[in-house]
Amino acid sequence: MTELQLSDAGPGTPAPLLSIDDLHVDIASRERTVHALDGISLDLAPGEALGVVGESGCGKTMTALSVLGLLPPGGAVTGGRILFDGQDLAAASAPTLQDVRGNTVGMVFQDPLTSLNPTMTIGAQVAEPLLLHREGIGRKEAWARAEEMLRLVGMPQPSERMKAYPHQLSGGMRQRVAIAMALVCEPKLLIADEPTTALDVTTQHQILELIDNLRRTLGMAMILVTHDLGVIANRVDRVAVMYAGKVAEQADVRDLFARPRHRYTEALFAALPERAAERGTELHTIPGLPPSLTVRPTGCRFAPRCLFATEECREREPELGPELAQELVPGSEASPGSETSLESEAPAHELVGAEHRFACFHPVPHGDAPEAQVVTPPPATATEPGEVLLELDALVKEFPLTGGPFARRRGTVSAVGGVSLTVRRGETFGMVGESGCGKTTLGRIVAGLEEPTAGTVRFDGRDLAGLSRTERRAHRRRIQLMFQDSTAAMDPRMRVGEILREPLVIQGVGTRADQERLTAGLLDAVGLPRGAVHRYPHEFSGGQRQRLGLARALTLSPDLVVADEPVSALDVSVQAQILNLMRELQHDRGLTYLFISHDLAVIRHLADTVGVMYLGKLVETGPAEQVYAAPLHPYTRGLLDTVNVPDPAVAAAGDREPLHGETPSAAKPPSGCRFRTRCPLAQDVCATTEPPVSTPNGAGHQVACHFPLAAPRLASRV
Amino acid sequence: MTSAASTTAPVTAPGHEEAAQATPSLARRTLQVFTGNKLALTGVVLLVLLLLFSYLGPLLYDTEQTHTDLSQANLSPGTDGHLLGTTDLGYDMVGRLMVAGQTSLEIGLAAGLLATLFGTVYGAVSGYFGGWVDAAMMRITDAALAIPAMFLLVVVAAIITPTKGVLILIIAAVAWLSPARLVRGEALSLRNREYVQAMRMMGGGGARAVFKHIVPNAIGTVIVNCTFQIADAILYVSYLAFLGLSIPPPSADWGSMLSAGITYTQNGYWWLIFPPGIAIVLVVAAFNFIGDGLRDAFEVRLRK
Amino acid sequence: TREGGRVDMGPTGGVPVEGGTATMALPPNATPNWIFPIGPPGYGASYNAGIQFLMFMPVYDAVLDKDKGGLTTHGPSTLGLKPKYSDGNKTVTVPLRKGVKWSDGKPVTARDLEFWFNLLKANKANWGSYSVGTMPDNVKRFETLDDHTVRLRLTRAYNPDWFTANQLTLMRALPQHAWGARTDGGPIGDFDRTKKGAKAVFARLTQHAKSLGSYGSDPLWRTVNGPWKLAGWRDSGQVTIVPNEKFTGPKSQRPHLDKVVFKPFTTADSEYNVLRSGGVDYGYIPPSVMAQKGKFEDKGYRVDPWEGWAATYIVYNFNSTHAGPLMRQLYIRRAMQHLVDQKAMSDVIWQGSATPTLGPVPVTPKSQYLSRAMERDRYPFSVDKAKSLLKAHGWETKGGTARCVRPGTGADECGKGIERDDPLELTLLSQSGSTETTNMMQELKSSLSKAGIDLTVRQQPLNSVLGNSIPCTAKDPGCDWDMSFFGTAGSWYYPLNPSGEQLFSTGASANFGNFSDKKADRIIRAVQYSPDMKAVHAYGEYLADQLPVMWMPNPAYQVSVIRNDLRGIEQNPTVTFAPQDWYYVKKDQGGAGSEKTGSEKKGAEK
Amino acid sequence: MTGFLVKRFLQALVVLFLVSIIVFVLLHMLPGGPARAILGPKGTPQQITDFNHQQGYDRSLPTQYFMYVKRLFTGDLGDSYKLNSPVFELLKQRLPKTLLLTVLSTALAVVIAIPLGLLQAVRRGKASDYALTGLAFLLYATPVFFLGLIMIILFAQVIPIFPAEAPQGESIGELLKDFSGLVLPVVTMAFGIVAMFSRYMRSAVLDNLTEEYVRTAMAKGQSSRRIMVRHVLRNALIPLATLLGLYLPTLFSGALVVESMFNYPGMGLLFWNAAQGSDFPVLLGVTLVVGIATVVGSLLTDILYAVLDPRIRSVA
Ligand SMILES: Nc1ncnc2c1ncn2[C@@H]1O[C@H](COP(=O)(O)OP(=O)(O)OP(=O)(O)O)[C@@H](O)[C@H]1O
Ligand SMILES: Nc1ncnc2c1ncn2[C@@H]1O[C@H](COP(=O)(O)OP(=O)(O)OP(=O)(O)O)[C@@H](O)[C@H]1O
Ligand SMILES: [Mg+2]
Ligand SMILES: [Mg+2]
Repeated sequence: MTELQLSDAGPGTPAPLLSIDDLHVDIASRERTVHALDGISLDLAPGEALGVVGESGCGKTMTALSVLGLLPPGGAVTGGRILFDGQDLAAASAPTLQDVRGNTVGMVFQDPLTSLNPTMTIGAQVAEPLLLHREGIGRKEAWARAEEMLRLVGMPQPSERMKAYPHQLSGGMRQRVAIAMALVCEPKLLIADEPTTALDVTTQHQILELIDNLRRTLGMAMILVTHDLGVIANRVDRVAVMYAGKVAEQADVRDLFARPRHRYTEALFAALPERAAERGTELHTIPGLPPSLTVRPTGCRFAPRCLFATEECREREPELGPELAQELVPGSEASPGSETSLESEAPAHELVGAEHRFACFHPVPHGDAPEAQVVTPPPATATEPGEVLLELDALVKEFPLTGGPFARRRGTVSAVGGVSLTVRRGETFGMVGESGCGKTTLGRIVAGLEEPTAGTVRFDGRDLAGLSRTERRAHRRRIQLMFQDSTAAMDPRMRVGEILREPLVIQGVGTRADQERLTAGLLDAVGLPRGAVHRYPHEFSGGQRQRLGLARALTLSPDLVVADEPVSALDVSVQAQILNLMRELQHDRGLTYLFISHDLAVIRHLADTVGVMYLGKLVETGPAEQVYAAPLHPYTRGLLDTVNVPDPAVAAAGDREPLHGETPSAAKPPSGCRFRTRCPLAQDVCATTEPPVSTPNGAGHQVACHFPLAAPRLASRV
Repeated sequence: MTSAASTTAPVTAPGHEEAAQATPSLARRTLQVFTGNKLALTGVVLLVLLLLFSYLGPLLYDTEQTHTDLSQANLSPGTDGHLLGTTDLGYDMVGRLMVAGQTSLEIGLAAGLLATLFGTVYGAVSGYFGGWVDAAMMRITDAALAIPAMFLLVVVAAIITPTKGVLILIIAAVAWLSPARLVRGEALSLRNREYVQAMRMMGGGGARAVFKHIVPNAIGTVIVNCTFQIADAILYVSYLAFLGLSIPPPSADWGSMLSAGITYTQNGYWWLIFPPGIAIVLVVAAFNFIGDGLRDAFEVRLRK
Repeated sequence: TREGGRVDMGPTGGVPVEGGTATMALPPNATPNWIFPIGPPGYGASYNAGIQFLMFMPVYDAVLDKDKGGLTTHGPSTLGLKPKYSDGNKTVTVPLRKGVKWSDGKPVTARDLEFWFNLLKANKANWGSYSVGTMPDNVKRFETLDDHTVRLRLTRAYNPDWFTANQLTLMRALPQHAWGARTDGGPIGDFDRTKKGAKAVFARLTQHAKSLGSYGSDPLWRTVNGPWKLAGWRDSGQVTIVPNEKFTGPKSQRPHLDKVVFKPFTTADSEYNVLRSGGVDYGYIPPSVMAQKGKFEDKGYRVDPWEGWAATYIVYNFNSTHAGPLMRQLYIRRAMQHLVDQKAMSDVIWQGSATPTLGPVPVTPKSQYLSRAMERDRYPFSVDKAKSLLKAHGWETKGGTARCVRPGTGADECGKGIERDDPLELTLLSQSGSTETTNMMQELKSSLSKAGIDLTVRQQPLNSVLGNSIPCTAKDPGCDWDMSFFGTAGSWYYPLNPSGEQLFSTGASANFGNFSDKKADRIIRAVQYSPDMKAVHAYGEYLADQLPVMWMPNPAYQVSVIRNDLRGIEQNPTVTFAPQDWYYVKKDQGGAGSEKTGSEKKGAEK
Repeated sequence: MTGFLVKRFLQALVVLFLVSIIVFVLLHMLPGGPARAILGPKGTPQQITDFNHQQGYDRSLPTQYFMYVKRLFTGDLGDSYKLNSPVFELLKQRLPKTLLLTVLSTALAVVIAIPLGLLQAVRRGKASDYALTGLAFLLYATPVFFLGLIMIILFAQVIPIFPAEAPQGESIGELLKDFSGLVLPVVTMAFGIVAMFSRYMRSAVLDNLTEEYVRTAMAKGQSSRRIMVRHVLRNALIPLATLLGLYLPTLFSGALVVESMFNYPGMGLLFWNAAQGSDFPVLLGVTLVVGIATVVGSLLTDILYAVLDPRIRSVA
């Protein structure tokens, strides 16, 4: 019966492999029903890669999951069809679905640790789909094929790894296993839901490369779900931008990045720090939050946050379609006629379904390069850096390494391996590096949460180790830490008022009335209503909580705020709000920031001085422009080359030398230069001698490398 | 006219309403889950009925419960207006069940609460301070746990003259271990929570951490455990009675009624055995039902 | 063979048969644990003595005199014949039954008695039955007249009845020729005749007796002279005996059964369950089940309370820090005794398995020690009498509690040491763990309260009660207890002569409540020393009246339940047993009665 | 591994030391000491003094404790006052019997609890889940002695199919030969455990069902049944297996009641009797052995955990 629908596609286009048609998904729980997907239509040709992007909660995951009928408990398809290879999967029986899953459609999930069975060997897990789907295949053969597959996904020593358990592998390796598992039956379609979000930039890059290659060799189609515009720009043919359970815009990837039409897409791009006109300027933000999907809003779903919204937008819902006649700007190259139908347009496109569709009454006019049109607010002039506020000298932190219960102490983890740096009053010191390189540890030592194993921390000229108990207590006021996860950093059982007052109570500052006055002022400063004091942290959105975190960090009027990945859990739109706020407050209050992030773009946007860490070592520091423009350390350069720039044009350029390999374990850091195992320039001396700090590029720009890069690159793309 | 979002004005977050309604308050959610759980509801109803029976009952159904009347001993149900017959000392069984119910419930509640209170503080302190404090405190609980509760009770029963207060103390002394270990586990993880670190960074001390952050945040676990503790305490009361350690007559508890009734198993005096036995089972089950419902509500894992 | 356990036989009639196995249940916690007939302290329990007597014939023992219907000290089961007193009761001659041999063929002689005496003399501190001034202290000289006669020269004149009943019954004949070595494998000889040698010999025997598990295999215990010999002694205390085929005693003492198993139980409940399923032939039921007597009778069992030679009472602490003055007033003790409804307690709480205690001398079974006057209840239950006694002495009930309104020492005044407004409040330590006792105390509390006496009952385990009820003076810290009860299984089991020298004489070891009465002391001494039987009567009557303790219902040793086809069982009040008298009967018609029983029991034993 | 074992062993020693102190102190709170209990009301003051002197009860508590520990090191647990045998001998006989009882009932309980818990989890929120959960709680709420009583009334009295007394054999073999006698004690004891374990099983399965690897397994195209068996059950059994070690004390508690109800000649009964007779050496001995069993149990639990859970195993 499902075969009838096969003929939907026109004769000229190859039949789509997957065709989602007006899909509605509801998730019902005890209290409410979320209309997670509200009429999604997507087509995917064989071999095509479709990217799905959008803010958190807009339905990306639900789209991916509904294809295989893996919706969470309470979730159900309430309307529409999912045609895959002629079968309607939305209405398929359990055995039919089981036959498709893992066989013709493979799936990769975000978290490679939790998505693998912890008590089964890698081999068993990879071989499992074969045993399920390939009739007559024996255990032996399945294992052989699984091993082959592991080799294919770049697993070193696959035959040994077959017997390993997931926890014995690094995150990147686990994700390779997950991919091998999804691909072992050579599916026609791979669905990847945020496959790299949990990984480092470098690993992310490697995994995406791998998927790209495999896709090409196997001729697979792919749906890549991500919130990361950079990833999308580089890896897919076509993009669907989702907003609040609907597709807002759908287009060829280059087309979309070059000429976004939906105002939402445009705003998303504008909020990227990479797109900020200049370092130090304010970022564009999208006010507010996506709507909750418990009620179906009338009109355009983006209208409440859209600066261009009109009455029409609020009343009528725009259809997803190609260029509407009245909005056409003559002279644009794509120039489809107002009445153009899909068929008539088809010959003009090389790619199937590559036509640009969007659901907006007031689209971005054609031909406008968004950046050019943006009115740039005047840059907030950073206060001139003053005297040295913080000085770290040969700081070392080692953690005892205790394995499981059966292991004895197996040595130490060198989290910070001798870092010296200075931070001047009023500046923003940005610290970047891959996961595990010791950024957080460094921040915690500075904030006094961790005692250094060796080395000194001097603050305002005083050695912190020499402070008496009471002095230390008083000193605490002057450095505050802002956490990455503000949810975790706030006692869920305290009201916001109490949370904000807590520092004051502990330090015994003022009467209760004073304290309340102070917190009210702080709430004003971070742009939250004063009524917030009566609410609990969980009643706020992620961005708002981060504002609260900032407010709390400022309660004691510190000199230095250590901000550890304050925005990395946020969507770009919200990230922009917080970054702007931090900048504004720095300006108003003369704050100094030690800003920790793995996101090079964010650091570049915010920091005056940049430090690059690798495996507990500070490999390079210097003024932000210099470091980005002319990196001296091969690692810095590799990092910059690895980053997924949210611009397909750049991605296509071939002069990048991304980092390869994995970071060695901090428990056994390589001798000499710790980066040598991954360094393209490494020589014998690197293994024996720790590189000295030099300043080949002028004072202020230091590098710890035996062979610093001589030729400065023209410009960083970040 | 075609400019993108202007962001100069401080963003007054318009997402409040949504954020607030997206996560209904914990208390409300608790109530919802709770009322949705049929077993928990059954537990509440049972408990209310038993409470009414024990405390309101004597007002409506007045019987002699201090003076014995051997001439009325061991009457079978229905005789002389004794609904459930009389005990071996001539007390009216229904009236006795009411009086005994008060004692059982009071001992159970008091012991359960005491054990929870002490165990919680003990566990929180142990878990928060960690290191050798934790090691020392936990070895003590390990040792106490390594002696089976019944063994302890048997020995204690050979030493102690029971009164209500003594029973409460004995039971609490056996029962505090489980909340202590539970809360310690919570505290171990809570102390690494960023909000506790944040507090430390502001210069806050141990007492504040334990009482302001650890204990309140372990409260779900504590409350759930407390209901189980109460249930267990009532069970312990019955075991103590079985071991010959029950509060002195003429007061009685269900456990002592049951163990006294067991003497007459062979006589077929079922009315001496089943009513108190079933009362114990019901009240213990009721607390367990409630605890289970609460656990669902607090999403506390079943693990110890 | 487990279910039902129905016996198709009435309690009388039937044809006696030889053979068969009988399993007897021992009371809870009565685990036989000592085989050597000189029991160290803590091992002198009646069940140990009872089993020892089966293998080692007692010299004298409380035996039922079938002719006179009372208890006497010698009979076919004893080695000793009627003792002769001479020299103004300062010498006693013990003639031994002739022709009795040890199982190894050696004759039982006076030397074996001397052996016992020598061991005892040198090791008296390690003998459970020893108390200062009595055996062996009161024997000046032990003389062997011939192989079958010994003579004891006493330190003073004794009441022959008392001496035979309470002292000679302790005497044993031990196989000196087999046990007289100092070390394992060492030579056997007359070592016991020196003090050092006696200690060594005794130590060796005690050492052997300390390994319960080896009793069955230890050759030492194989030399017996009783009707039975040991077939097995498990660690759990289960003892199996079989007839001693070498038995040379009186014919009437030859066993009829093939085997007797004594099975210890830890709780009465578990025993009861086994009994119901037919797992024991001679068991017992908890008093509470007396009401179900009929059920057992229907199943072919007879139910027979085994009355013990005992008195049961609540101890008054006359030195109590707080209630001593009250306790010392006889009128108060009388009032209180009037408030003990012993009859109702016996009938309802004990379901008829207890009998009221009327004085220090057991009322049942009847004996020469009981006078007519002692059979009368001097203080029948009467709330009114109690009330008027108190009223007459200046007590008035206010708010439920009687208070002294007329202090002073006059006849109508409260008495010495009692102040105005002193309340009649008492605390009672009572043993826990028994429903009957708990109920008795509750009943007591209830009836005392009717006369305004406020009793607080504190229940403690037996050991604690015993540990707390120590003789003391009012200044001692441990003397704050007023009353104490430890008589769930009877407070005091008497030796044959129920004299109260250990209980009621001033300063006696078991006089826990410090009762002290000059007249009582005098009378008790008379019982021990004067040859006049009236002394016992005077003692019994005086103490019954004086209420040194509060008399309480005396529970049966156990409520025995016996298969109807198991006969010959006399339940001796001193709670020893004589399985040699037991035999099975089968139905007259020649049914398979006992053969079946025998084989069936054998089957179950395997 | 060895390092861990050494550490755990030292910990265990500390725990055992504390256990012995707790029991020692507790026992010595008994008024008058064991003398009265052993000698009875007829014991004379002289005998009591002698007894106390012989046993060292007239010395200070620390001295007594020191003496006790000193003897322990020579493997001497003392002699029972009441049973006239070395405590060591008694334990040697009784411990295996108690283990037999606990092992049989635990095995029975586990065999019932696993499918039961699984069923409850699968039918979560449905009527059958409520019914089974309710039943489990009712069972849990029933005091073991009440349960045993009901069993006896039902199966030994009303329908007399099983004996009310456990077999009294000397050896395990003898006990097993009289298997029908083991039925009621084992079943009574198992019931309480079933209630507990099925609850844990249910929640372990529910926990695992929410894990992401289940979704992965589904994405591979496995049937729910196969996922249950191959993935969920295995992972859910790990915490359950480790629970066994932790519940040893509870099991011993249950054994104590069951043994005294059915007159089963195990360690619980030994302890029960010893407590009633103030048989200190036995009480101390049994507690120590149970303490050791518990400590060893939790050690085995850790090892078992490592064997079952590769996440821990491989670290070794
Ligand atoms: N298990 C669930 N129960 C109820 N609602 C859910 C559940 N999972 C997701 N939702 C809701 O469904 C909507 C779509 O969620 P979905 O996970 O598809 O978003 P997403 O775009 O993948 O977001 P993210 O980037 O955060 O992963 C959201 O409003 C979310 O709150
Ligand atoms: N408390 C700790 N005990 C043991 N090792 C630790 C501890 N904290 C951090 N480490 C180790 O120290 C190293 C540095 O960790 P750190 O958290 O500082 O890195 P990071 O740069 O912040 O990484 P990420 O980007 O993942 O947050 C890592 O190898 C980490 O495993
Ligand atoms: Mg998602
Ligand atoms: Mg970090």
